[in-house]
Amino acid sequence: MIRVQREDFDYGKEVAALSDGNTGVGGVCAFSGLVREMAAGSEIKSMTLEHYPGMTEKALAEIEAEALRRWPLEKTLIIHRYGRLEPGDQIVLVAASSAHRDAAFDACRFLIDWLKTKAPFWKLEESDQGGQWVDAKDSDNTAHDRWLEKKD
Amino acid sequence: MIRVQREDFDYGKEVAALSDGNTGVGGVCAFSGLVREMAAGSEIKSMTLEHYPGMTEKALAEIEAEALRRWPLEKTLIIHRYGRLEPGDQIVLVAASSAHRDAAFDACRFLIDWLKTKAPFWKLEESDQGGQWVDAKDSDNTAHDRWLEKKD
Amino acid sequence: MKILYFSWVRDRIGVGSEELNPPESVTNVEGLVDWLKARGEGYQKAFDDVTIIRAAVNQEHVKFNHIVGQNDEIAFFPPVTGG
Amino acid sequence: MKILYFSWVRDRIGVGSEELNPPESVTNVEGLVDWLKARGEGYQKAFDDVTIIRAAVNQEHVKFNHIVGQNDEIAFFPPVTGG
Repeated sequence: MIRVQREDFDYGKEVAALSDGNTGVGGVCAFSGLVREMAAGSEIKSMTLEHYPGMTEKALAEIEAEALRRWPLEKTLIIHRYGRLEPGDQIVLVAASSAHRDAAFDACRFLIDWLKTKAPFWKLEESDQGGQWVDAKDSDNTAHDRWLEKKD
Repeated sequence: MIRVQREDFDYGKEVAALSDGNTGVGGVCAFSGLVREMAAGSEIKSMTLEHYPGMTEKALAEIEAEALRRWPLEKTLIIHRYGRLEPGDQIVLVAASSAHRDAAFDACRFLIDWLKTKAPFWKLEESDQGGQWVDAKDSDNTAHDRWLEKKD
Repeated sequence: MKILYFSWVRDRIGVGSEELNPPESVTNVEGLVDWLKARGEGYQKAFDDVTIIRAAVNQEHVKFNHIVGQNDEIAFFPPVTGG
Repeated sequence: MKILYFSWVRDRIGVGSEELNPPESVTNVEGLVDWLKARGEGYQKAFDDVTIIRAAVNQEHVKFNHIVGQNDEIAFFPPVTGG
């Protein structure tokens, strides 16, 4: 399931839904991203997430479909927030449930790695020094590339 | 934190505690293991987890300490239940919070991988065919070994 | 042609989206960027370094040689940073 | 010497723990296993295939050549399967 929303989410309830009533689930892996107070040495007052409505949903749905194609999963979940957030606020939740723990772990990491380089979000951090758009990280591209399938 | 207990646990509340009030946390990775209904082709009525009181706590504390030594983490958590469980019940929860997502993911997976081969638990599955002790899996040893540090 | 701008690309151009009718000589993303840069200083600043500009056509990531037509929705933005 | 048995090792021996005083010739885990096997059929069945028996001395995993003494707590069990 994919959700793009301004509102906060209930982490425990959302993750529980990945196994509830499904006794074929042996493991659930979840990752949540939060707004940090310090970034590049300065104290962040807020982080505003901008996104591209329509394309975001499309990109997340494609990433989810790819995870379901690659691993034997029961359920997957991506929730991504947009709008103005403060330090400590939840930004994103990705999760995967499976009969097997390796599949749950790999799929969960894949979801967040690809989301970071494919979903159209941009972050504006506000500190005492004013607003600053966050640059994409090279390490995110490296993380993305580790899931590229080798071509024959 | 380490907990070995008969009682169930509140997944959402436990994982929230890994970031609550700590705005240095950028990501939390959590893995929960549940009792599956089918195992080796037969339907499981219950799974009874036996453990070695004293040694279990010691083993889990050592694994947690090793994770904290290897990765820059904010907090870690291992909760492991024992006693009689039914399909769908939660068995174990491991989680790690960090400024960085790679550290959170790696530490979380390390915790569950080493727990499986080092913590003294044994599982008795009950089906229509009676009780059956679950054999350790070779794949668990492989998962354990991927975290061995290379010696010079 | 609907054109969208996000993040600092929008900040520099000053609008989030606009309807434009580039000439027929504009056939791909690269040509569209060149045509936009001629429209004013904001566009010039936004597209000054195209190595840090990404494009989407009809909500799919594309390369700059991707063909564009009158009915397409085209977006320009810096590398994405979700999660 | 306190000796503990878990899982099917306990099932076969019939008790979960016992206090025993092996002779001084028993100096390590391997020697203790040999001495236990002579105590009866349950022990013999439990330790029939030592490749699938693991041991802990004072709550630490050890190999079979690990030294044991009168004041040690020794446990025998199949490979663990937590998680």
